[in-house]
Order: sequence, then structure tokens, then C-alpha cells
Amino acid sequence: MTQIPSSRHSAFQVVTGLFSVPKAMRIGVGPTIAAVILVAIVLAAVLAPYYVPYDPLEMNAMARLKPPSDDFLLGTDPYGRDIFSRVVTGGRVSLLIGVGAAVVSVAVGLLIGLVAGYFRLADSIIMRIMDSLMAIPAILLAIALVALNGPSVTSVIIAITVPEVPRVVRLVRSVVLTAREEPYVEAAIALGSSMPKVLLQHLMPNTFAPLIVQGTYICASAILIEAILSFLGAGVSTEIPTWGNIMAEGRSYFQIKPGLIFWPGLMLSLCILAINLLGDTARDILDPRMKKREV
Amino acid sequence: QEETTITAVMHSGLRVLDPVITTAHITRDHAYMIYDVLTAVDENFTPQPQMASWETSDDGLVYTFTLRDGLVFHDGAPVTGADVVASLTRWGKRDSGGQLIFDVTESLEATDDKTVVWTLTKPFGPLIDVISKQSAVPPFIMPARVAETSADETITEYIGSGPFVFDQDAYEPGVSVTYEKFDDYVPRDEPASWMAGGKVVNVDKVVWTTMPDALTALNALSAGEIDYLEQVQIDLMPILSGNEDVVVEKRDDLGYVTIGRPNFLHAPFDNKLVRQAAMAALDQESMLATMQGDPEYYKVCGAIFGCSTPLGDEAGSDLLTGGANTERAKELLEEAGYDGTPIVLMAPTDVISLNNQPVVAAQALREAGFEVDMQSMDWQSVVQRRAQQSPVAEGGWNLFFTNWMVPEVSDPLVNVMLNGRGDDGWFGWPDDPEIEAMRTEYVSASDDATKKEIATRIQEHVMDNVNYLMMGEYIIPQARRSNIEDMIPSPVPVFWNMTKAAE
Amino acid sequence: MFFYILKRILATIPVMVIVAIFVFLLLRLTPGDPAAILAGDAATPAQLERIRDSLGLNDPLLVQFGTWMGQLLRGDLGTSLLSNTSVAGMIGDRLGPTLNIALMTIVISVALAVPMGVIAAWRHRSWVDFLVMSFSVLGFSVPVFVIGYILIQIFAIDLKWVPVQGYKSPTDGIGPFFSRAILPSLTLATIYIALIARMTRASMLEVLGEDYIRTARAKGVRENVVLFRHALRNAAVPILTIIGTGFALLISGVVVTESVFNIPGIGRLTVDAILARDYPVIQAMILLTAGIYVTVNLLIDISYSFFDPRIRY
Amino acid sequence: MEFKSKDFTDAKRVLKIRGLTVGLAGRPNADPVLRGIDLDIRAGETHCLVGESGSGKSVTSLTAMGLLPKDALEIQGGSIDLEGIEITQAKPAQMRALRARRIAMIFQEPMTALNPVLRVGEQIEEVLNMHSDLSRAEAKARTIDMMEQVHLPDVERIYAAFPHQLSGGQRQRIMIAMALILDPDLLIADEPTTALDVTTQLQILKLISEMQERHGTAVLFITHDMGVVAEIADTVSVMQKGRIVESAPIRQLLTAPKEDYTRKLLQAVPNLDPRAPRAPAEARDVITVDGLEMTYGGGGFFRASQGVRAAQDVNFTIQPGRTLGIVGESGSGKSTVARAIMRLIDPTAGKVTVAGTEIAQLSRRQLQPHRKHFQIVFQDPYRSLNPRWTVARSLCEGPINFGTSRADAMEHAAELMELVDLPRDALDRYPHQFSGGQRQRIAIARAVAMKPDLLVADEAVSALDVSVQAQVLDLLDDVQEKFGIAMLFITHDLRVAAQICDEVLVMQKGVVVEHGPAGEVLAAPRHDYTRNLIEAAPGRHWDFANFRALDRTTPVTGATL
Ligand SMILES: Nc1ncnc2c1ncn2[C@@H]1O[C@H](COP(=O)(O)OP(=O)(O)OP(=O)(O)O)[C@@H](O)[C@H]1O
Ligand SMILES: Nc1ncnc2c1ncn2[C@@H]1O[C@H](COP(=O)(O)OP(=O)(O)OP(=O)(O)O)[C@@H](O)[C@H]1O
Ligand SMILES: [Mg+2]
Ligand SMILES: [Mg+2]
Repeated sequence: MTQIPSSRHSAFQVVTGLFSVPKAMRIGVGPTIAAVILVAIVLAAVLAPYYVPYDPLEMNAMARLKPPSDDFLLGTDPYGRDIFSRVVTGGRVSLLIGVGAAVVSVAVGLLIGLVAGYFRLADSIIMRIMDSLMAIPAILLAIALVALNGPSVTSVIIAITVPEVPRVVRLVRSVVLTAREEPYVEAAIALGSSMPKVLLQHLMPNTFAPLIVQGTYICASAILIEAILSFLGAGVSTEIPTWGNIMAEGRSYFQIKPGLIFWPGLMLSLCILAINLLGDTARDILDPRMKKREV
Repeated sequence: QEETTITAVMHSGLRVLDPVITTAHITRDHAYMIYDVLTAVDENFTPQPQMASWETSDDGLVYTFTLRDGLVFHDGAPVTGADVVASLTRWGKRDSGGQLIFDVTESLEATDDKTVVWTLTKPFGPLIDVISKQSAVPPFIMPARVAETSADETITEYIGSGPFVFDQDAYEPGVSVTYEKFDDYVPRDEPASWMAGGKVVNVDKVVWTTMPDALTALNALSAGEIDYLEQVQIDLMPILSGNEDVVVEKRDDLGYVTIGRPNFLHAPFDNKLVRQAAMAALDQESMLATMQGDPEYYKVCGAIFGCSTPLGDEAGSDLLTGGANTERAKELLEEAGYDGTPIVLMAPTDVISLNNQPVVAAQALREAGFEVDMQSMDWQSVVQRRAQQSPVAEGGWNLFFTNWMVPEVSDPLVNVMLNGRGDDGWFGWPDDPEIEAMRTEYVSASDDATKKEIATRIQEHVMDNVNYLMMGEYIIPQARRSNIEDMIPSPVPVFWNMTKAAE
Repeated sequence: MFFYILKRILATIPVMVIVAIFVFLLLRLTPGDPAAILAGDAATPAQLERIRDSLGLNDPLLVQFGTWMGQLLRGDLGTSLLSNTSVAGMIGDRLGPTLNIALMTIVISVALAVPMGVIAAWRHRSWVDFLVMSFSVLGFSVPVFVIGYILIQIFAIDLKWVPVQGYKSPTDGIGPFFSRAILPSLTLATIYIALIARMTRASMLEVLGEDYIRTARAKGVRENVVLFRHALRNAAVPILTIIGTGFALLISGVVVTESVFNIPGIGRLTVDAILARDYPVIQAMILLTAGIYVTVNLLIDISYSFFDPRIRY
Repeated sequence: MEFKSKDFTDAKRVLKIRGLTVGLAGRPNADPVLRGIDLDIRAGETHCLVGESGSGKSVTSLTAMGLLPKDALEIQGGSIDLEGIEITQAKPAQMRALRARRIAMIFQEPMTALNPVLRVGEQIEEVLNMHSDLSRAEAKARTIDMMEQVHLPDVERIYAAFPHQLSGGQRQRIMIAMALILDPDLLIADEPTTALDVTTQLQILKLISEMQERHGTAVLFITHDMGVVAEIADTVSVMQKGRIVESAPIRQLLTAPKEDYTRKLLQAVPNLDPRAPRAPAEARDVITVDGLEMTYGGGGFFRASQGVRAAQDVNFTIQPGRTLGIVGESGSGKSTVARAIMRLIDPTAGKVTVAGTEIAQLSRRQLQPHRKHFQIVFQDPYRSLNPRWTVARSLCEGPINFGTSRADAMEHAAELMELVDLPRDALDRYPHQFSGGQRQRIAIARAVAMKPDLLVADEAVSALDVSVQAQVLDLLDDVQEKFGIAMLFITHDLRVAAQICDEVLVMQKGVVVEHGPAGEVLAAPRHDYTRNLIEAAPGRHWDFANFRALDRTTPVTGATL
């Protein structure tokens, strides 16, 4: 007798396995795929100089707007530059801007937020300034800041960071304000721990989980804002390809050369998707509340 | 009969309404709608009477203008000699050509309502040419009370005697401007030719709007939401190609020039050899090709006055037109003892027609051995920075690119880049007595042959001294719905003569 | 309540003052010269200098700031350096389009995003949830202008359902207004929907775990009533908050959308003003948008107590 | 002591559970949560379900309601028969129709179980809207009527009130009205009084039995309070680890429990007989509190507010090795006193002298060196340890703050683990890897690590179930004996106070109403408030540990159930 698998059961499992994607997410397939994609994109970007077929800046007036071919994998742009080389190289600065903006805003916001959350005196002054910064439309602030410093990578990072910082500060402050009512914080005070120690060792770790989510969000939106700034003519200098300025430069070619928007757009979307998914996963892992719920 | 309205998308938004204070093209275009001019050039570059006919005394010192009949301002007041005098005076304070004339003016007076007499202290040959020019600041005639505004302040009342009336209520700065046909305008009898001839208006209303997005403008035209698009990006023409209701065409053959301007005050461009090296390194063809794509719409041209103008001459321009001569550039740099001082090249990011040139130039210059520090900034920062005479380290600059319409460079007087008076000159400030001498000669020249001869010498001088880098000519085509017809092929887009048939 | 509102309104004063000072300083430090754009390309340095003088740009910073503040206190927003028209008038002309589009965007976003989020939370970890979440991540990851182009291509060019561009005020007829406003609103809404749907989902997930939801179910209440009557109102506060802070995002999106769809709104006005360094316009605009932002968030704060009776001021 | 002793053999069977097995959803091989439960409840009967925390009481009740959390738990076998309807097979719509009409439920936390944003009247009325065709006016009339039946005052006003505007007892009355408005056959009450203070608890218990009498409802009452069981049960089932280990009529269970587990459970219940006071020590007082006063809030920019006077004129002293208990109903100011002494809040007036130093007015910095003299243990074992820190790190924090080297502190921590009866190797674990009782022991160890003179325990055992509570109380006793620590023990449970305190201080609304040796205060209260408190303690006449009535009857007259 041949072995017959317990057919009903396994078929059922296969079907549920196929359709309940989120269950797969829970056990980590989603985050795994996301991690693989992200690592691939980052590697592709970082290693770009070693494998791209053309210098991403090299113009060739005779080869403008060529369709994809063996010579030009994804065709060429209006300057006759190789789109493939530009898109993969563009990831370098886009990611740098994303990560840079995220790291700087989180670090600065964390510092200010801890101070505001803990020292009542500083709180009201800091929060008024933060409110003001939040009230100024980010994009306008960014344009003005870029105009002030010139469209370098640093100015774009600064321009994106300045309006993000108040959000981080608010977040950190609110976490600190709630956490300082926790009995374990009171216990630490009763045990004679000094204020800085309570702040750094007990309160600050509480901010990590929400900060990771916020950080991934900032990272993603920074990459996007850079694109919008380029669209408005206030992005990173055209000498430095980024996904944002490739798209912005290619925007009027949307109907005749969609690749100029599609490819960087695809990279950007994949990247942001992956970053977001990983951020959520990291939050779930870090957040003790989540842990308790699962137990 | 239904009202006919033409909706046109112009190259930029109208914000400044004073044609004297600014040289912006859109303001000039606006001024041609609502104001009239005394005299104007026709398509043969020949001045013709428009509001007034003129007579010149034999010694060339007295010009008498006689206003034609039927000229009224939009508020109903007749145009008088006093209005003309006030308008010319204000213009003379701003326009470089006008300044030259007023430097030799003894008096300018209205002897009666219809007559204006302009008396000079010494002959000024091109006087009529200067007041007839169509760019950059033509002398538009306004009511005297408006023209009495200081030349450094903008006017606040927009009344002219031109073929269209400005609709103040519908005006939204930077967004849209509406003109209505001026029913009391009396056109001349001659057929329209450039800015001269009869300005017969065949539509009731013209609305100019601005579309910040090139693609949207194209789509709006194909969808029939607008009638006319002043500038079409050449690469995008395929989008319109299948649409029989849309015509893409060149309006006139003159077009624009794109130029690079070195800063004469600082190293390395204070050295003629280095400027020549830059000229050798750059290649018109590749710069124009990246800008325009289709060779139909650009022309390699070494004539600093434009290749199809009366004064145009390509003498001595081999280095410019013969492609990139990297070898020669290297030799010249060697000879000049170029020490690798980086060139600060200002690259605007927000003006599409100026995006490409610095990028292409940077690549070519680097290949020739220049150190190039290309600094991206918005156009406003360029505009501010190019006025800085300080050294590069303190916020100065070495090179930038800009564009002109051909008529704006077409003779030694209108072409501001030929000014050689150092600090009083245009950005870049060459102190060039030779060229100043030739310009003075030009002013006193009375016949065309002499003028042409002087122009050729100036051309040769510029090719040697590299006052600026002529980078070639290009044309931006326009697009219209096919029911818009009979537009005058003039460098300035004008809306008289034009008809709109029912679609 | 009254005292609370009064207090909040008073608290906006320092915020606006800081905004004013900040913006003023930022602008004056930014390179760029309104006189130069006014005069055009061919102007000589001497001419520029004279224009600068007549615009008051050569006065000491403090004097300029004082003049501006004085004007503001008299309710005068100043005059555009470029067009020489009153800033209040310019803004008045262009506020309508932006506000109408923004309003429509908010209505569309809330109407779509809240049910999406609710259902995603309800069917937590099902394919609906996955779909909603994927959509909202996507909404975050595609630049606004790309979305705009795609919508134009599909609905205006291929299907020809609506015009490509332009704006008509609702007073010119609801039809013309709607057909022109729908695409820009949808464009703007994508990111907003993403934001609200996410927050709704998260907040609902939290609430659905609460005891009173169990109580409602123990009473035999139907699921839709459980979700929308019992859960959603409790989840409302964070959703409202995100609608408020998302408003800032909306303002950024407006700038781009107005370009793509050629809408004569304040977003474009501001960007143009920044690029042209038309200081009075920029200053007024930033104060205005900051004011709108502060007001919207004040209104939202006040509305909390409507949704949650425990919140009393 | 009187027990209920009605015979139910002839009564109609309302609920019949057979072999009910519930396990983790999607994990058929994991240990089930319920392992074959059998249960019968008859009309008019009150059946109590008791057992330690986590034994499956709530899961049993939720299964009967068809309210198991779908993605976490699932029925793996057995049947639940509700008057002929098989609940395990019912469709969601069917189940919805049954709820409130046939089977209703009230929950432990009346605050969280009521929707905070809906008016309580509407919440009751919703039941009618869902299950009947009454017009709005009729529904409202029925609701008002029901609210009157549960003895709510000022019904019209309360109808329009939101939950947060009501007291705990009132909220629970609303829950009861909601559950009983359709006159269901079975009422499940999952710890309905645990969150209430004794006096309110008494009223609610009375109300439930009154309603039961009136409507002949069967009640499944879940609790871990044996006193409550003794007062209200007809029959009792004892649960342990997902099984019912014993099921018997109340008298039989309390007098002659068959199972060891039941015995253990009963023996852990402290009785209301106060302990014999220990001899006062010779040493000088560890703490002297003099005229302590605390007012919260007050001031305000626009409206000067009164503030809450949470403690007024509190005076007491404690000597080494002795325990002072503070009792009183919820909100009487007990925690306020504790926190003021700990200087977690700054008292508005009064003196607190600990180990010879006046600390009430010291600045934070000045206070720091004195912190080691007094330590605190909090109520909630889940929140009083930093979830991100290992036990070792938590235990070392205090000593390191006072200059002990890390190595010494670690050594000491290991000793402490032994002291509180936890394995040494548990030092590297995180709090979530421990049970509530174990965490509370760690918290005690952390406090003891400082070798304090005074230990403040604010409801340190209130969150624990009886058996664990007994262990922790033993531990505290041990520690006190070993180190001669003075203890301030705050509780609302008079049984616990009776067992552990030498002296008792009774607080009401921020004021001390009675203060004296535990024997005197608890056995012969002088103040009415104290008397009420004691009378309200359920099952106070029964000595659970010895399976008999208390031989000495407290000389108190007044209300009985
Ligand atoms: N949603 C859930 N997911 C997984 N396990 C659960 C869930 N709810 C309860 N359990 C498990 O079921 C068991 C019984 O829990 P239950 O809540 O019924 O205990 P209990 O007897 O009511 O305790 P307590 O007295 O603390 O309320 C516990 O071991 C618990 O871990
Ligand atoms: N931080 C605070 N701000 C304002 N009022 C407070 C604060 N903490 C407590 N109160 C009020 O002070 C009074 C006493 O509270 P406290 O916590 O001391 O009571 P308790 O006796 O410990 O009650 P429980 O048994 O419920 O713990 C209560 O009316 C409470 O509402
Ligand atoms: Mg339970
Ligand atoms: Mg308390």
C-alpha cells in the first residue's frame, strides 16, 4: 500500500497557507523578505561604482533618450546618461539622506525630548519652540533652508531634519512623561538612583520602540521629501544622482520615457516598504507590552 | 456672435507690470499688449513708424516726431506729446541704449499735442534703431502721470494706448492675466510685420495663464483646454504628434542664444589665455544637443550678434564652432600657467532652460584639465551671487550661463555683455577699452556698411578676448490648436492679427 | 472649556511670534535679491542698488523687522516686492482653491481611510488587513507628483472623464468644480489615507482588546455596531490627532499638487515667492499656514471632548 | 455561621458542561488550557468557581458565552448545553441572540467593562434595542425601571451620566442592570466585586442575591475570595490547572474538603482573628510621623482650585521589628501617606523623621544619602520591576548607588535570591519570565538589599491570589524577623491586616479615625467606620484554615446578609 497523505488536512493547510499571508508575516517570512530586499538594495547602491557599466555622470549628447538595449540596460536619459547606472548609484545618496535624516532627527529629538520630559522648567520653553517649528510647513522650511545653504546633501538632510525633530521631541517627551509614573521608576528613585541615571537607564529605553518606528518613518519620508524638493528645484545638485532628482528630472518625460520615473520609483517604493515593515517588526520585538500580550 | 477668447500658456508668470523697471520677457510681452510704441522694427530689422512718423535734420541733431491721429489711452484721454516725453524720459533712465542717447540729449520737448522734438548735442546714428528695438526695454508710451513715477519704483496704474486693455480685476500675479480688445484702437493700414504695421485684433479676449508643469501644459493643449502654448520642450513633442488638432511649429527663425560669462576680476579668468582655453574646451554641438535634442531646433553659431541678424558674422569663431578642442585647451592652459585654481561654476536648479549648460560645461572643462567646482543653487541665488565682485573665497564666482533672445544681443548697443566699462558694466565686469572704443565708433557711424564693418571687428575682438562664450542658437517651438491662425512670426509672441475659428 | 480655549488661544501667541522671528531671520540670511529679479537680467549693479534702496532692503534688519511688525499689528500684510500688489489681496485670491481642495481631500481621506482601518483591525492578520496595510505603505512610498501624473494619464487623457488641469470655484457650479478638484484631491489623499488608515487600524486594535468591547459582545450586539459605535469612538482621539498633524503633510503635498494640476493656490504662490525672494509674501504665507495649522490643531483638541467625555477642559 | 443549604436536585438544569477542552488556537499539541471540565448549574442556584490565578476560571466562563478570543483560544472538545442549545456548535448570529436573553455576564473591572464614551443609560438600553422591538420610550422606561431595581439613586441623572462620573459600586450596578434587564436564565459573574472595597462589595453581593431571588436566575460566580464564597454559594467547584478538582455543596466543602488542593487553598486564607501583638522593642522609633498633611493640586492660573486633601494630620511611630497597618476603603489616603513618607511626593505639611533625620523638607539632593534607610514595595508586581532589566541588575541598582562594588552587589543579590526562595540562576532572567508572586518576592528582595530600617508595603499582596499571598506574607514576616525591620503595611484587606500587623491605623477620607493595637481595633472597634469595615468583611465568622466557625464571635451587632 502506498502511503497516502492525510489528504484533507494537508490540502487545507496548503490553502490556508497560501491565502493567509499575514500569518506568514507573523512567523517572519514578511520581515525576512523585507530584510533581503533592503540588504540587496543597499549592497547594490554601495557597490555601484564597482559594477555599473557607465559613469553615472557621463553625458553623451548623441545617445539621448535611447530605449533599453544591450548597451544601455534601461536606456538613457535626456543627457544621454545610462539610466541603469544612475538608478543604482542614486541609491547611495538617497539612502544616505534617509538614514542621515533619521539618525540625526532621532538623536537630536531624543536629547531634547529627554530634557523636556524631565525638567519641568525647560519643558514649556522647549515645547513652545517645537510647536513653532511644527507649525511652519516642512516643505517651505526645507526650500528656504536649501536656498540658504545651497542644495548639498548636508543641507537637504538638515532641511528634512529640522521639521522632524519636534515630532521626535513630542514623542520622547510623552513616553518619558508616562514612564516616569511607572512604579519601577519610583522604585529606582527610592533606591537612591540619581536623576540622570533614572533618565538614561530607566526612562530612555522606553523610547526606543516608538523611536524605531518613527525613525523608519523619517527615513522613508526623507527619501520622498528629497524627491519633492528636487521636483521643486531645491533638491540635491544634479551632479549627484539620487532617486529623487532622477525622478524629478525625468518628470516631464513621464509619457515618453516612463522608465525615468518607474525605475527609481520602484527602488524607492521597495526600499520604503522594506524599511517600514522592518520598523514595525523591530517595534513588536522591542515593545514589552507586545511581549506580554503574546504570553 | 459668441465671444472669442484665446487662452495662452506663456513661458512664465506675469508678476512685474512695469516694462521699464524690468527686462523680463514676460513683462515686455505684456507691455506690447497694452502699450504702443513710437516706432518699431519690421521683420527686415528696419524701423517703421508706429505711433509716430519722424524726420531727422540734416546734421543728425534734431529728431521731430509727429503723432498720428486717433491715438487714445484706454481711459479715453488722447495721447499727447507730453505723454511721449514723460515716457521716453523715464525709459531713458533705465535702458542702456536710452542712457547713451540721453547722454547726448540737449532737449526733449513736446512742442504741441502732436509733436515731439528731440535735440542732441552730437549726432547719434542709431537713435531710431534704439527706440525701435523690440527688446529688452522698448520705450512704451504711457500717460504722463504714470510715466512720472521714479524710474526705481514700479508703476501702479496700467493704462496704455495699445490694442488690448488690461483687466485689473482678473489679474492674479504669477497665475493669469486677462486682456480685452480695445475697441477704440486705430490700427495702421500697413500689414502687420513684427512690431510694426497694423495691429488688428480679431479676438475679444486673450487670457494668459502660467503652467508650472510642462507636461500638464502639453496635456491641456491636446485636450483642448488651452489654445496656445508659447514654448514646447522639444523632447516632449512626440506626445503631441498624433493629435491633428494641434500644430507644433517655429514661430520665428531667430530664437535664442545661450552664453557663458566668465568673471574678469578673478583668477583664472582674468587671464585671456585661460578664457580662450575654456572656449576651446567647450563644444556648442554637445551643449545644444543636450538642451534641445533635435538638430532642427538648434544651430551651431559663432556670431556674437546671432547668425541671422544683419550684423551677424562668424569671423574668428572656429574655436567655438569646431567642436571641443581639448588638446588646444590643454595647450592654452599650459601656456597660461593655469595652477589648478578651481572654477566656481554656478548651476541653477530651478530654471529648466538653464539646467543643462553648466552640467555639460563642467564635464567638458574637466576633460580639458580645469578644476571645476560646480555649485548648484536656485536661480535667485545665482542672480544675487553674480552681482558679487568679491573673490571666490568670499562668495564670488567664476562662470555662469544664461540665455538671451537674439534681438537682445543683435547689435553692439543692446548687447550688454559687450559693455567694457569695468565695474559699471554687466556682471563679469571686463575692463575693455578697445571694445568701448569700437562701440563709440559704432554710435557715430551713419551708414550700414560702416556699422557692419565695426560689428565684424567687435566679433573678432570678442573671439580673441572672450568677453563671453557664445554657445550657439536655439529655437523653442510653440504649439497651438489648429483653429488658431495667422499669428505673426515675430520673436515676441503677439496676439493681434491672430484669428480663432470655431472648432 | 471657555478658559481652556482662551488659554490655548493665548498660547498660540508666543508660537506665532517665534514663527515670525524665525521666518524673518531665515529669509534675510538666505542669499537672493528681490531687486535683481524685479529688474531682470540686463540690469546693472548700480540700478540694482537703487531699486534695493527704494524697496527698503538696504535698511538695517532691525528696522525692517520693526516695520513689518508694525504693519502686522495694523493688520497690514504688506505689499509684494515684485507685483507691487497687496499681499492680503494676493492671498485672498488664492486661498480659496487651496482650502477647497484641502477640504475635499480631508473628506475623501477620512471617508475612505477610517473604514479601511476599522476593517483591517477587525480582520487583524487576514488578507484584508494585509491589503490595507500594503496600500498604506505604498501611499507613503510613491512621490506625490508621480501619483498625480498617473491619475492624469488614466482619468484625463485615456478615459477623458475629467479635465487635465485647472480650477473652477464651486460658485461656478459644482460640476465644473468637482471634475477639476477630484484628481488633485485624490492625489493629495493617497498619503493622507495611508496615514489615517494606519492610525485607525492601530488605534482600533488597541480598543478592540478592551474589556468594554467584550461587554458589548456579551450583550449580543452586532459586529458593525461593536465596531462603529463602541470601538471607533474610543479610537477617535489618536485618529483625530493624526488628522491634525497630517495637516502639515497636506500643506507640503499641496505645493506639488498645485503645480501638477495647475491650481492657482497658495502652495504655488509660496514656492514662487520663495524662489523669487518676495519677502512680504513669504512671511505672510508662512504666518498664515502656521496660523491655519495651529487653529486646526486647536479645533481638533477641542473636538476631543466631543468624542471622549472623559476629556474635559 | 449560616450557609445556604437549599436543595437543587429537582430544579431545572440551566447549564450543563461536559468534557470541555479548550486549547491554544492553531497549536493542537500545546498543553490545553481547560482539560475536560464538567459543570452543572440549576435554576436559582449560585455556583461558585474558585481556584488559583490562571486555573481557567475566566476561560470557562468566556467559553460558555461564546466569547473566546478567536485568534488565541479554541474549543478542542466537549459540549456546553444551555437549556438544550449546544453552544459549541452555535453560529455567531445564533450566539448573539442567546446573549443577554438567556445568558448574561458581568465582569471584574466595572470601569473598563463599561464603554467610557457612551452614556450608561444608553448602554443598558442598547441591550433592549438589540433584542426586542420596544419603542424608544418603552425601552427607556424599562431601563429606568431596571436601574431603580438595582437601587441606583437619582436614576434620571445617572441615566445620562458617563461611566467615569460614577463610583465603582454604581458602575457595577449598571453592569448588573445591563446583564439582568432581559431576565436571563444564567448570569455569569467573573470576580464582580474584586475591584470594590469591602463595604461596596457587600452591597453588590446583596444586590445579586436579591435579583437572583426575584428572577430565579442561575448564577455562576467566579471569585478567589473564600469569604465571598462562604457568604453566597450554594455549591462550589474548585479549579486547578484547567481541571475541576472538587465540586460540592458549600458546607461540605468548607468543613470537610476531600482534595489536598482544596485544603491548601482554604488553609491559605488568613482569618480575621488578630495576631498577638509582639512585644514593643526597646530601641528608639524607626519612624516618627508628625502632623503629616498632603493636598493635591490647588492653585491654577485661571481658576484657583481647592485641591484634594488626601491626608490630614497623620501621626504615628513605628519601632524596629514591628508592623503598623493602615487600613481604609479605597481613596481614603493610604497610598498618599506611604508616598509622602517615601518622599515620592512632597508632603504639604508635617514632619517625617526616619532613622533620626527629618526628611519631609529635604531637597532631592539632600535626601539622596538617606534613601537607603527606607524602602517600598508596590502593589502591582508587573509594573514594579523594569521589564528591560535582568533581575540581577534590578537587585544591584540600590547597593551600587550607595557605593557597593558591582561584584559585592552581585554576591549579595545571589544571597537575597535564596532568602526569597528563588533559584540563584534566576538572576539572569527578565521579569516577564516570572509569575506575579515571584516578581513580588524579587521586589521585596530589592528593597531588603538596601538593609533598610523601614519597609513600606503598599498593598504588596493585594494583587496575588490567596495561596501566593500567604507565601509572600510569610516571607515578609521572615525578613522582618531576620533584620528587625520596621514595617508600614498598607492594605484594604482586614484579614491580611489582622494576620500581620501589631498596630492598626484606620483612615477615612484622609483622616485617621482610629489607631491602636491590632487586637483592640479589629476585635473591639470604637469608631463606627471601623465597625462598618469589619462587618462588611465577607465570611468573617468562619475560620477557613481550620475548617470550622470562629470560636469567638466578634461583639458586633448590625447588618448581616
Ligand atoms: N487569550 C489567551 N491566549 C492564550 N492563553 C490564554 C488566553 N487567555 C487565557 N489564557 C490562558 O488560560 C489559562 C487560564 O486563564 P484564566 O484567565 O481562565 O485564569 P483565571 O482562573 O481566570 O485566573 P485569574 O484568577 O487570574 O483571573 C491561563 O494559563 C492563561 O495563560
Ligand atoms: N496625584 C494625585 N493628584 C490628585 N489627587 C490624587 C492624586 N493621587 C491621589 N489623589 C487623591 O487622593 C485621595 C487619596 O488617594 P490614595 O491613593 O492615597 O488612596 P488609597 O487609600 O491608597 O486608595 P486605594 O485603596 O484605592 O489605593 C483620593 O481621593 C485620590 O483621588
Ligand atoms: Mg480570571
Ligand atoms: Mg492605594
